[in-house]
Amino acid sequence: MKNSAAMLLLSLVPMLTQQAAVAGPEDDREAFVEYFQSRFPDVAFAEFANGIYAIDEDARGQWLDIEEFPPYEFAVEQGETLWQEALPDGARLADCFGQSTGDIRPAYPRFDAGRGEVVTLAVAINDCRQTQKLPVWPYDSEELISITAYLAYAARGKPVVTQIHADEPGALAAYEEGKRFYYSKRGQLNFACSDCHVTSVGLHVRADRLSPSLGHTTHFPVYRSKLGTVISLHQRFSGCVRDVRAKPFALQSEEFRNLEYFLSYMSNGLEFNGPGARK
Amino acid sequence: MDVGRRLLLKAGVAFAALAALPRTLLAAAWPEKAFAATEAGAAMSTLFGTNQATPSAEIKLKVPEIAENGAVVPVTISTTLENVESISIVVEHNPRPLAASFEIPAGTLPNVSSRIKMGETSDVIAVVKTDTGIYSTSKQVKVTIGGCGG
Amino acid sequence: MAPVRASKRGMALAVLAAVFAAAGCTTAFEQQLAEAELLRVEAAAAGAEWLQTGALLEQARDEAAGGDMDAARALVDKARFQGEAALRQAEHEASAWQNRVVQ
Amino acid sequence: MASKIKVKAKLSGDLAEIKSLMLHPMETGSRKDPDTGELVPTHHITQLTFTNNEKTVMVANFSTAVSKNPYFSFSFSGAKAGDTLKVSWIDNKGATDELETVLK
Repeated sequence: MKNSAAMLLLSLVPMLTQQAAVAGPEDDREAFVEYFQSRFPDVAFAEFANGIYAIDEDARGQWLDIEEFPPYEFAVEQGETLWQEALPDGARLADCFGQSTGDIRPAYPRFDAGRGEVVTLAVAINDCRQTQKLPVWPYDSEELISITAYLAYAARGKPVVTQIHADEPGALAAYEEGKRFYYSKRGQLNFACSDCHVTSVGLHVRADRLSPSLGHTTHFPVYRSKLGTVISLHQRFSGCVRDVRAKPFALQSEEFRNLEYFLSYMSNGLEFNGPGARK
Repeated sequence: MDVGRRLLLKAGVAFAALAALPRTLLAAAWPEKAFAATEAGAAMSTLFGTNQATPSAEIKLKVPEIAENGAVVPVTISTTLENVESISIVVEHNPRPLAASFEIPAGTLPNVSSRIKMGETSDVIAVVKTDTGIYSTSKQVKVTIGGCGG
Repeated sequence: MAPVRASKRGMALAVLAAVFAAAGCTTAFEQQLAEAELLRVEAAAAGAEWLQTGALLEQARDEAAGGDMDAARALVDKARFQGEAALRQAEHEASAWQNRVVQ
Repeated sequence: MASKIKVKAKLSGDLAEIKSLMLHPMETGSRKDPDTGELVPTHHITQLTFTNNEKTVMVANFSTAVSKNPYFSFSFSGAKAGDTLKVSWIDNKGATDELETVLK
């Protein structure tokens, strides 16, 4: 009897360790969501997809006014044109992706076991360009960003479902790297992402209110009124890193892709609502 | 919540791009002098022949209390005054206070929305010209300088 | 991640060697400059480089080329301080970040 | 590139609610080019005109204080399905853009 119980326990061990590999991120996510919900008890979970406008009433009114006719619609239109465009050999960008248009955005970022790294939507689009023997687009190019705007628009209302598979240790490692990045202080101002967007969330930095990290990835790319253009999530990362006076990493660098992976996982269960409009 | 999703509903109107055709109608000349004025009073005098406007509770001016971004301040003006000929937006502390002026022909509702730039905290004045006179209402909009904007 | 770090450090040393070789390593200033540059590269390898360190070194080179050695040295000192501080920051953060994780 | 004007029109009864958005830099003339350090010359839409079946329903006069990529909305009565709404603008450099749409 004792023996078989021990055997049973032993046989459970691999299962338990395997579960632990995914339980980590899931525990992190639950704690993350709980934290923001307790900080803002009047804000419904789904509202966090709206970023700062979930918690700032006056700014929300102005945002809704912009959303009456948001300038990113030009980018969505341009993105759709590029997406549909037949290339010299008759192929289309869409041919690289198996899913229907609305399912493409939610499939990224994902961990590619074969490559051993996180693949984001922007990277996947450029990979496609390469298989079609076309020059890749720079990651800050209007073309690439407008395509992501179109795919974000097509995915509106779909849930964020970032996956970390238990049988891919690399996925968990990438997630952990993103998490470490998020919580590490950097730069001359000695700030971690979390210092502003967790600990001090909702407070003012000069005239800006700090947005909650829960939902940070759902609405990109965003039209920035200040710039008059649509920018990518990685351009925003770059801006934040620069704001704390650290040298930014390259767009789509491993550091930023891992950070995107971590932040996307934290936003699981929210709805995609990009492209967004921000001041 | 649904605000975002209804934005691009394709059901609205089909529109087609046309090649740039010569313009046909130009109701009135662009009021260059009024736009060049560097003071609110001067801009109004140039535009209306007087800088005296009667305060009116019948004009509704919707602006934010604190502009999220001085480069994009949403402004909506509507009025229950009758026989409106024009609606203008004057930003007192802008280097050129007259921001925009809308001519309202008969049949068009005195209800307009736009987005304007503001250099600093200032009164925004909605000026309505009717067949009986010049009326206005104003509200202060605070403009602060931001840094991040996440 | 450790192997990556190590190879980056190796690269940093190679860069330093190149800097010394290029500079001929003759003056004290050039050595200070090279050391500050190594610190910057090390901080970069740790993913912790500050925003302006590179620009400070660039300016220092310009001032030195223009003959203002006092200004050049002051800039190198600043860059050196930034490089050291960034490395201390990275070292501290190697474990400190875990205390900030939302529980 | 598609037209640089976008229009959404909503018809309820004989009332048409028009929303428009156009791509235009709306340069104030006081902004410096970050690369060259030189002032970017004034460049802005001066007049935006809407006609419905050739009848002018709105003339909007803009200064440089209208935001980049201008937005403008208004409503007019006397509209019906099948009407042709035309939007056009001219800027201080004499450039123009135009868009025609049929109300429905």
